[in-house]
Parts: sequence; C-alpha cells; structure tokens
Amino acid sequence: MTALRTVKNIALCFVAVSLTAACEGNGNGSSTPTEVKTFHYSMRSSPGSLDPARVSTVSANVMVQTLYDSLYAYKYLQRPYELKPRLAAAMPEISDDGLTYTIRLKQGIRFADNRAFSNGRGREVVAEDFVYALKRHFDPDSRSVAAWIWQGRIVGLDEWKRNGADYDQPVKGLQAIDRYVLQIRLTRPYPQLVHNLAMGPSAAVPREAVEFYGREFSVNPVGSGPFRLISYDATEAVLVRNENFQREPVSLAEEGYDPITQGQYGLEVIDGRRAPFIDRLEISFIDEGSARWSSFTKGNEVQMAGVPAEQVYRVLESRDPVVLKPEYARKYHMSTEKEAGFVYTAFNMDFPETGYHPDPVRNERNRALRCAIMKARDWNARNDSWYGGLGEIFPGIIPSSVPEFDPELSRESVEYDPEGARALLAEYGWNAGNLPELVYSSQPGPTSRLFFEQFRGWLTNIGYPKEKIILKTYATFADLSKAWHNSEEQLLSLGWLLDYPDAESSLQLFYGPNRSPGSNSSNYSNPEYDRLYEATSVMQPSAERTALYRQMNRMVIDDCVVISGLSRVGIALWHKNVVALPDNNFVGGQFLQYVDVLDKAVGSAVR
Amino acid sequence: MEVLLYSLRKLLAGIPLVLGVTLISFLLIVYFGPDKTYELVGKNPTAEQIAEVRSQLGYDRPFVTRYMEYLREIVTLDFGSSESTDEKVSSILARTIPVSLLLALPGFILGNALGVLLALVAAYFRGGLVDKLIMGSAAVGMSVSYLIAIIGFQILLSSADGLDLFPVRGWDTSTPLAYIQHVTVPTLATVFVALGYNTRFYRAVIVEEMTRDHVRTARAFGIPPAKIFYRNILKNSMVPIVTRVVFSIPLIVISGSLLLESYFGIPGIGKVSYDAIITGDQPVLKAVVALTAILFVVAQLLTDICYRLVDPRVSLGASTR
Amino acid sequence: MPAPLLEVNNLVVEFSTDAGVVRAVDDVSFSVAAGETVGLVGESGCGKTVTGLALLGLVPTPPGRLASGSIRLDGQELAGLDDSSWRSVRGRKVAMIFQEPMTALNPVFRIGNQMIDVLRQHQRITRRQARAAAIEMLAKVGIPAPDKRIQEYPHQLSGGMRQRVMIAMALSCSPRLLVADEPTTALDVTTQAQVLEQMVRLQQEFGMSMILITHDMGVVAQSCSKAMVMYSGRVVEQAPVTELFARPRHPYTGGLLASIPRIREQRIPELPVIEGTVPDPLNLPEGCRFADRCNKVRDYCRLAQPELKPIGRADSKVACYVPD
Amino acid sequence: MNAAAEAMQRRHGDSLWNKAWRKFRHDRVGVVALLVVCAYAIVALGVVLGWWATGWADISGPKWAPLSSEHWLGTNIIGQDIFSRAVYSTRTAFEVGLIVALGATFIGAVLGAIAGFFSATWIDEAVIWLMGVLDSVPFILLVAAIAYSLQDSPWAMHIAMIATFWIGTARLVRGEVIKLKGQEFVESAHAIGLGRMTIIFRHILPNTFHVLLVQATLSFVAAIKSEVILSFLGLGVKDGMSWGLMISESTFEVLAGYFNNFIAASVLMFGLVMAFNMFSDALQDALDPRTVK
Repeated sequence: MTALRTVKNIALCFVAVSLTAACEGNGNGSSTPTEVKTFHYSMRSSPGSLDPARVSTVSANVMVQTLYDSLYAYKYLQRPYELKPRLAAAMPEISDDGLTYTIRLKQGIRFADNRAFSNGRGREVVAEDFVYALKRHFDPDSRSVAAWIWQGRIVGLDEWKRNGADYDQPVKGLQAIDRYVLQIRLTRPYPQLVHNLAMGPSAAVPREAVEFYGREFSVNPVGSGPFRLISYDATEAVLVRNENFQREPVSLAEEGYDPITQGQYGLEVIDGRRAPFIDRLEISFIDEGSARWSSFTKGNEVQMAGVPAEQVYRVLESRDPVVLKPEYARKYHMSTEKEAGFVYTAFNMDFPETGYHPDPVRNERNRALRCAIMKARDWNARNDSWYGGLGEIFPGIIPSSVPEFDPELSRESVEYDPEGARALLAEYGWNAGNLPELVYSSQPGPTSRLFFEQFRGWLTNIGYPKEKIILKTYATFADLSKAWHNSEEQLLSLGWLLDYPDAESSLQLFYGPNRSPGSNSSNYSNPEYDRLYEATSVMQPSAERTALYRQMNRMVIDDCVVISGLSRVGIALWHKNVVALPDNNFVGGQFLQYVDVLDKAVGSAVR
Repeated sequence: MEVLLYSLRKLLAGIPLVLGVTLISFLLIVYFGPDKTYELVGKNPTAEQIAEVRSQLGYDRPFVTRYMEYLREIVTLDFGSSESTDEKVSSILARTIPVSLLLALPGFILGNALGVLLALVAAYFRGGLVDKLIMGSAAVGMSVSYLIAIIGFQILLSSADGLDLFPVRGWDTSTPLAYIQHVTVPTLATVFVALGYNTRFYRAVIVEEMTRDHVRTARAFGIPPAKIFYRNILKNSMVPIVTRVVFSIPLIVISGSLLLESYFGIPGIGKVSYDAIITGDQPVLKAVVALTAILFVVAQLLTDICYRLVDPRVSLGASTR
Repeated sequence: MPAPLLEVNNLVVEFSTDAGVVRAVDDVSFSVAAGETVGLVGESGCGKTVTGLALLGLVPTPPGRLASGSIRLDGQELAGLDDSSWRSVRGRKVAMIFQEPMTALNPVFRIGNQMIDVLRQHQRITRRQARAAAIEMLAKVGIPAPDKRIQEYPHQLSGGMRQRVMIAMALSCSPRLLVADEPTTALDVTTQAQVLEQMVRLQQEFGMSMILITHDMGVVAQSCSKAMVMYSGRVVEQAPVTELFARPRHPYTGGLLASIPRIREQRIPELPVIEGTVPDPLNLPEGCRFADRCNKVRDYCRLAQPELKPIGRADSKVACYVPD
Repeated sequence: MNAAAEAMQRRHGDSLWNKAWRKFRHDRVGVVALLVVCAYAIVALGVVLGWWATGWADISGPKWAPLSSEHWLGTNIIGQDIFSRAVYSTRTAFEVGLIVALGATFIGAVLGAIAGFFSATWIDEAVIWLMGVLDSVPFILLVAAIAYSLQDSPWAMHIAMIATFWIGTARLVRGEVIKLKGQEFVESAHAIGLGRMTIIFRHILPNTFHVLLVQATLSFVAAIKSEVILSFLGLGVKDGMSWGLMISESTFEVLAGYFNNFIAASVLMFGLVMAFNMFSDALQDALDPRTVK
C-alpha cells in the first residue's frame, strides 16, 4: 500500500505546486486588488519565440510590439498608414545621397525592471542597444529570421559576421555616435529603411538580458515596451503594465484621429492621458475559430475577437456596407479591417509540365494552360466560402492596401470564366488526354483539404480530369516549407503579408534572384521585370516609381504565373466597455497600449 | 529490501524497452522527421544561412552521434530547447505535467470508479434488465467518437447557444471553484467516452471472478453475499483492475489529454505535444516519447508491486511476465 | 426404521438453454439415513453434480432452477427457501466439498482466515476461539503442523493438503450431511486412497451422513453402504452396495461394473466407455433412455419410461423392464 | 449444469463453428447487428462499383444549401453534396476498417503464434519486446511519427494503426498457442516429423481462428473510430472522403448553426460502429466455449 500512498502524495504535491504558482501569477500587478484593469485579448495562434530576432508570425509580432520598443511606429489611427517617431526623437536626418541616416533617441527611456540587470532595475535605453539589436541578426547564435532585410545593405555588417560576429568589433555603417545618436550608413539607397526600423525585429534589445537568459531569452523578454510578461504558455500570455514606461500623453490629433469614421468608438477618453491605460493584459491563443467565438460571446472571457468567417452571415445585417445585426450592435463595437496582404495560388515555373519549357511552342501552350486555370478560379465562391464574402478581390500582386494600387487595372484576370478557359484550352490543343497532372501541395487539416477540393472542383468544371489533380499533403508545415523552398512543388496556395505599406514588399516575390530558396517561390524569371525591380529598389516613392511598379504587376498578370489575389477583410468585435481600435497590420500589437477598459456602467453609457 | 532489489532489477530490465522506443521514435520523428530548416531561416536565405541553421539543428551530424546525444539527454533529463519557443524542454515539462495531471485525474478517477460501480451492478443482475440496460448504454458510449463527445459537450454546456454553464476553454486553478469550473466539461467528455469501455472491462473481470469455484465454495459454506463480494470477488478482481489503472497512468501524464487539451485550450503537456506534432518540434517530441517509455517501465514495476500486495501467489523473486 | 435424515422426493431441476429447456435432474427421489454414506454414480452429464448442488440450493440460477420436488432435511423443507434461510443451512447443516481443490479455495486469503470465516459465520465464538478450532480441525484431517499451515495460502499447499483443508472446513461446523462431489478425482492415486479413508473415518467420528458423488465404482465399493446409479437425469438403480455389486439389476449398472479396471493402480479419468451415446436431453426418447445402448433392449422398452420399482429382497430399486 | 449442455452439444456435432453459428442465430441483437453491417457493406460496395455517390467531389450547389430533393442533406461550405459525401465515406470506412483489421490480425496472428510456439526462447522475448516498445509510444505520437517518415503516403495512417492494433491480437494468440502446443495433436504432428512452421501455421494457428475473428472485428471498429481523431489532427485519410474528415470540417460550422455535416457523419458512423460492436459481442459470446445460455 505504500506505493499507492506515495502516488497520492505526489498528486497532492502537484496540486499544491500549481495552486501556489497560480496565486503568484495573480499577486503580480495587483497591489490594489479591487482596481486591476484587465483587458482580455485573443489571438489565433501561439506566438512561439518572443525574441525580436526570431519573430516570424503575426501573433509573435503583436507580442513583440507590446513588449519591445522600436525607433519608429505607425500612427495609431491615421489611415493610410503614416510613420511617427517612437523611441526616436524625430524622423531620421537623411544625407543627400540617401546613404547616411542619423537618428536621435529620446532620453530617459528605461527598460522594464528585470533580474537580468545588475540591480534588477531597468536601465536607460541608448543608441548602443539598437546597434546591438541589429548586429544580433547577423550572429548565427541568435538564429535570426530577419537578417535578409539588411543583407548587403549596411556598410560592414556582412563583413562583421564573416569575421566571427564579435560584438566588441565595430561595424562601420552601424554606430552609436554618442549615447543618444545612432548612425546607419547604407551601401545603396534603401527607401524602405524607416519602415523596417518600425518593425519588431528592429526593436531595442538589452545585451545583458540576452547574455543572462541565453537561449531562453525568447521566453523571458526584456524590453522597453508598454507591458512586461509575467507568464507565458501554449495557451495564454499574461502581461502587466511596465512601470518604467513613461511617455508623453496621447494626442488623438497627432495619432490621426478622424471623428467621422472613428467617432463611434469613444476614443476621446484616452486623449491627453499617458498610456498604457490597463494594468493587466491577458492574451489567449485560441486555434479554433469556433472556440474563440464562443469564448467571446460569453461575455466574461475574451473581450475582443475577430468574427470567424463562418459566423459572418449570422452576425451581419448587411455586408456592403458592413452592418451588424442589432442584437450584436447593442453589445459590441465593430471595425472592419482589410489585411495588408493577399492570398494567391502560385505556379512553380520550374516545372516544365506547366511552367517554362525549352520548346517555345510548348512554352506558349503552357502559358495558355496557366491562364485557363486562372480563368477557372471562381474568386467569388472562394470569398464566399472562406472569407465571409467580405474579401477584396483584385488583379495582380499589388493590393489596395498600398498606395501604388491601380484601381484602373483590368479585372479580367480575376474574373470567373469557365467558358473562356475551355475555349483557351481547346485553342491551344489541350484535352483530357494530354493535360498534364497537377500536383497541389498543402498542409494537413480539413480546411486545406477543402481548399484543394474547391480548386479541383473548378478545374473539373473546365474539363480537367479529376484524377489528374492530385493532393500532396505534408505532415508538418516545416516539410512543406522545405519542399517549396527547394522548388519541389508545382502548385502552392499561399498567403503573403506585406511588411510595410510599399508594393515593393510583394513585388520582390517575383524578382529573379529571389528564386528558391528565396521568396520567389514561383521561380519567375523575367529579365525585364528584374531590371525594373532593381531600378525601383533605390527610388524614393514617386509617380515614376508607381508607374514602374504597375508595369511589373502587368507582366506577372500577362504571364499567368500566379492566380491572384484576394485581400481578406476581418470584422473585429469588442465589448462596449473596451475603448480601442484594433489593428492587425502595421500598427499591430502597438494598439494594445491604447486600450482602455471602462466600468461596465460607463461602458453602457458610452453607447 | 526484497522490493528494492526487485525494483532495481526490473528497472534495469526496462532498459531494452526504453532503447527500443527511443530508437524507433528517433528514426521516425527525428531522422526521417520534419526538417525545420526553412521555417527557421528568413524569407530570402543565403546558402550560408541555410547551412548555419542545419548545423544548429544538428542535421549535418551522423545518425549515431545524434542518437547518442538523445540517449545522453535521457540520462541527464536535459532535452535541450523547444525549436518553437526556445524554452527549455525540461521547464516546459515541469510546467505542463502538473496541469495535465490536474485535468486528467478527476476524469480518470470518476471513469474508473463509476466503471467499477456500474460493472458491479450489471454483474450482480447479470442477464437481467438492469444488466442489459447498463451494457447497452456502454455499447452506445463506446460507439460515440471522442471528438464528437468533446464538441457535443462544449456546445451543450459551455457555449452561449447551449446552457452556458462553464467556461468554453482555458485553465485556472487559482481557486477550487475556478478549478471545478474549468475541469468539469473536459471531465464529462472523458468520462462519457471512457465509461463504456471501463464498464465492459470491469464487468467481464467481475463476472469471471463471480463464476470461480471458490465463490461457490464460499456460498456452500453459507458466507453472506456482501462478504463474498468483498473477499472473493473484489479482492480477486484487483489484479486486472490494478493493471488497467496503472498502465493508463503514463498515457494520462504524457499524452492522454492531447485532444482534450488542444480543444479546450488547456496548457498541459497534451497541448504542448499537439503543437509539437503540428510544428515538428523534435526536442519536445523526443522528451515526451522518452518519458512515456520510462513511465511505462515504472508502471510495469508498480503493477508488479501491486500484484504482490493483492495476490500472494505472485512473488517478486521469480520472473514475472 | 427411524425417519431418514434427508428425504428427496420427485426432485426436478431444469436449465433453460438457447435451444430449449433441459431437465438435468428428472424426478429423482431418494433418502439418506443418519450416519449413512450413499454413493451417487454416473457418467459426467448424468445430473449427479446438479443433484448435489440442489441439496444446498446452489443450482446456478439463472439459467437453472429447481422446478419441483421436495428436499427435507431433518424434517425441514429446503425447497423454496430464500437465500438468507439457505445460508443458515449451508455449512452448518449441509456442507459440500468439491472436485477441484486447486480452485475451490480463495487464492488471496490464508487458509486460516477462510476457515475462521466459516466457523464464525455459524457459531458465536471469538476469532481466537475460531482459530483454535480451525487448528484442531486441521490436525484432525491429518495435516501436520497445523498451526503453521494455517498461516499459508492455498497455493503453498499440495492438492491433497488442500482437499484436506476443504474437508476440515466442511466438518468444522459439524454438519449433519456432507455432500462430497468427486472429492478425490483430482488427486493422485495414493493421495486419493488416503483422503478417502480419512473421510470415512471422520464421517464415522462425527456421525454425519454423507453423499459421495463419483464416477468411480471402486470408490463406492470402498466407502458407501448404499449407492444410486444415475443415467440421463434419472435414477436407474438404487441398492445397498453389497447387493449392487453382487447383482446389478440394470444393464447400465452391469456395464459400469464390467468395465472397472481390474488393477487399481491407475486412476480412471472418466467412466469406462459403454458403446453408444447418451440421448440428447432436448430430444429425449419416449421410452427407456438407455435403450439405444442396451444389449437387452426389447421393443416395448421404447414405448414408455420404466418406473423406479422395488426389486428383490433388500432395499433395492431398479428402473428397467428387463432387470437381471 | 454444463455437463448436460455439453452432452447436448456433442450430439449436435462437435465443431466449434456449428455450435457458434447455432448460438449466434439465436442471438437476435447479433443477427440484427450483422444485417446492419451488411447493409453498410452493400452501400460501400455500391460506391466502389460506381452505383452511387459518384458526385461526392463535385461542386454541385451553393454554399450551405438546405435540405432539398436535389441535395438530400444539403451542401457543405464549398457547395458539395453532403449526402453523397457521407455515402462515399462508407466505402472509406470499410476500406480503412478492412485493411487495418486484416493487416493487424495477420501480423498479430503470425507474430503471436511464433512467439507462443517458441515461448521462453529469445524469439519470444524479441516479439514481447517489440510489443512493449510499440505499446509504450503514445498512439497519436506513433501515427505522427509514421506520417512524418512516410511523408505524404496515403498509407501512413493505416500502417500506424496496424502497427498498434496487432499487439492485442498477438498477445491473445500467443497465450492460446502456448495452451495448444502441449496438446496431443501437436505432439503427434511433431512425431510424424512435420516442420515447425508447418505445425505452427497448418496445425496450431487454425485452432486460434475464433480469437482472430473476434479480434478482427474489434480492430475494424477501432480503426473507424481512430480515423475520426486522426483526420481531425490532419493525420488521417489523405485522398477521398471520410466521416472523420466530415466531422473535422464541421467543427467550424456547428457553432455557425450548420449541423448537416456533423450529424450526417456522426449518425452514419455511430450506426456502423454500434452495429459492429454488437456484432462483435455476439460473435464473442457465440465463440466462447464457456458461455452457455
């Protein structure tokens, strides 16, 4: 019987341990237990690593934006997006040749308190922290996923890596001129640099924290953002206000507040106050859309969530314009947000069956085949099935979320035209017998499968034999990723999120030298396109550059390398007592610092 | 002393098992498993960066070296860091196993206790209406998929469309009430699915014991039913019951709640394993597999010791298989 | 003649099977006098064990049931008792020992505890007294060092020892009647003889009556005063042992005796084979059930069942139209 | 009592199978269950022969169409006919069930028999070790591991199930063979000089057939049930359609108020699994020499 008793004791001991752990979690940040203002947010997936150098998902970016600070940021409410200084005192001073950027920092900004610092108190953020943060991307030990952004762009940085990535060695193009001035020198003009300095991977990182935590720095983030992390697991992150976060009061006017479009959210209450307004931020990671929705609609759990696509019809009175049904409108605030990105299906031009072919005749026939497949795509059905019918369908690869979007561009390439597709196939001598096999690669999971089935359904509609359209699933995303980076996949359905509001971010997907294993998964190779890309890459935004961008866009459309595209539009709902305007694009996680939670009574009064 | 020596011998005898499990899982999960390289490099990697990542992941080292490394990890219980979060696998396990235990225990205890209870009732009235009713319900319970039960209970009890009595998801053990609120629905789903199997199993065991000769002997000597039930039937049923219970433990601790935890968003080891499967997080998977194997060896030992406690015919000295 | 201790009249035990109702014991009547040992002989499946179980109310129900008839023990009617009343009979008035000593004892309790349970079930005594009584009983059945043996588990004892423990348990509450179902069959030949001898001795010492169920005519000859032969659920012949052996009246009895091995070194696993097969209990013939195997069968044998009728001088009965 | 019944049965012919069949015939629940299973089998056969459910993959209607004469159970999120898909899935269920049941039973029988025959030798030890090893890997992890290493093979799920399910069968067969190998007919087979493999597979194994049959039915049911969970996790059926896939598809529909996929798949699956469970029970009863009603 002793054995059994021991088992029982162990079990009890576990109970005790987890209870104390939970109590500790509660104790933090609740000095005045009655007044803990908590906002309960939800995200689609667990972010993984919280190291700014390792940010690779949307949710990780949200986390990093709340925990860390970058030099620049996008204005909270201004649309289209506009940059503003965050840790920088002002916009950078750029030399006339566009190669030297001098950036002055605000003074007196401190990191959150952490035991990684010698006395446990967060020290001041200085220019050297940015030098360190950028160098880290070139240190193999930090396993950066963002090094490509600066690759070959900053004078001396690549050499620094080749020389052994010794942090004590200076980099010519990356220097702290004094405690509060950072200077970056580029090898060639890089118009997107400031955008990059607003992204998570450029955040200030204290060297002592990285050295203190080693690899586990990823789950022990130490930054100067509005919140600091107190617990983090696969289902939830709990953050509390960073006591050292002292910034100038919020000015709605400066953030680009528009009372006409944004007046209904009650944002005025934050004007003139110092962010953050909440004490505690609980972020649940909920994979299942339905579970997220149930949790949100219960009222006492998650306070802000996107409406799952399958619920859209249930929740909306009308889709254009988007109007909530009264029973929802009574309870929730709503905003719609179009992603700065799009979903598309790419052909891999390396496959002679459907891509480039040495025989020019066949090459032309292949182009016709791709164009026919493109015409067979019923974007509206896809939008209706998966995106609640709210998505924005546009031709080509420049979505409307960037200023270079061309509203005049012909929509022929996104029109559903099965007759046209059949005619095109017939014209180029394609028939059920000689059509090549199409292998469609995908991740496992019911949704991916239905994507495939829908794709196959469209193709069988234009006379493609069912058995020639083959599904290839990979057990993990990693393996799928490997295969496509090695140009082993014929057809891929992908989504692309732009890093900054500049069409360059999606045009690079078809730049020849970016071919596999780079981001040009189509392995599109067009010398004319590449020439234009190189020319535009050093140009500041201008009408001229926009014209060239649009020219490149048309090339991609004419060559039928990609079936594109659709920008998803999400509907976010949040409880009436929450003051916020969520953003999942470029403002991202930074909106969380502006969230306020009113008393329930006040919340209903606002309505 | 006898028990100690026996345990030691038994644990040593478990080494081939652990080696087998680790070898197979290493081959399948790690060696032929997912290649994380391209998930860890950036969008436009250079060949050099790819090589760096591959080397950091150990893909460039020979099989034997990597397997030996795995064995060393098992011995030192240091499984490195998760490839997804970079957190130490040991701290992940230390954090998540207690959660999984707290989640699984009520369902496990209820499922088995109710199973034994129903089995007793069914066995007592065997052949009768009550028996048919219980066993019929058990068959129905067994025919419902776990997934269907989970979805059904969640809609029914937690969602705003249903009774709305419990949280939809999440985990909170800060107060006993919070714990009960969060554990109830998952427990119901578990019990619903397990009860059918448990009842059938225990009924078979108990009926088997009821028809033993010594039960007839006891009746022939006028021993009252309650005493017969306890001394002849229940005590003799303990061996199969204990076996079933103890051998469920490794799966509960490690992966039994995989579906449950991922569906209810509970930060236990099941959820971690689920995420690791989806993302191919090999260090976590390696640790989970190795720990399960070790726990199985321990469970075997525990059952043997329990046998010894309930059945005098079993001696720990002799080899038991 | 004094009133018999046990009087069984027209006992019928039925079992319901998928195929229909089977009469395992069909209209059996007999009596056992105080202190008398009666042998109950027959092939396996003839209903002898069921008869024995019926005497303790142990017929497994369902599927079996005591359909009709009466069992009177010492003047008390046992047929139709409820389970709690049966319990006061079992062990105290009638005890039973079974064929398989290996499985008849509970393997997870010490034999002492099992004996003490039985003793204290029927007598108001303390544990200590019960223990002493148990040791005494073990000594009586010839178990050496009983105070040590009482601490042991059944699996630590040999088959013969275990059967002795069973006997000790059976006798511990001084029952009036002991039903012994093939008590020695599972034992090896030498042990068989010793145990049998012991039983007879103790039976005399305690002044009990005993029903000895066996397929072994040799055992009957050795220890019984009277014997009944059963065939296909019915008693076909009943006679004092000497009479039975000297002059078997029923052709079946004759067959049984004829096939006793001359040399008693070998234990016989089953009754010696007589040509032919037992009738299907679901499709019993109209006439004599032995007819198909009988070498003296007449046409009229197949018309109606022969009644069990007295024959000869002594207390003999036979159910045959053409008795020897 | 048993003796009387045994005698009765001896009369009816000695074969275990005759006996079992007679017992089974009188088990009303079992017979009904068998008929239900047969009905499902006919549906599955019809799918294989192209009699019905040929349009399971076509996009034949609008999204989430309600029940109608054209779409008996409505359509799914991309406009496919749910009834056709549910019917088509019957075929998948039988395919998965049969392949896994046959595979697991075959391997279980062979390895179990070999281990039993060579019990207490290294061969036995090796088989026991293998069983222990496979038993100690959590099922879902094993499936994942096999799916990893076989990449996109459509058989990964079947192989994983077979790799797990054979163990139960092997344990039973091993025990049975250990019992059988001491019996006379085996000794006489040895005596006339038959090879060991001949003895194992021609003489001993056929005598464990009743165990194998029951185990096969159990594996069949387990396979169908596991398929649901594995498909949900994305480790299940690759090509075609299955109830598990339908249920996983439905997980994001049910809270939007569209239950057709969920109900169609779970009811059909429940029916087959329930019938098979009942059938398996009846079979077990019928084949168990100890149970006499």
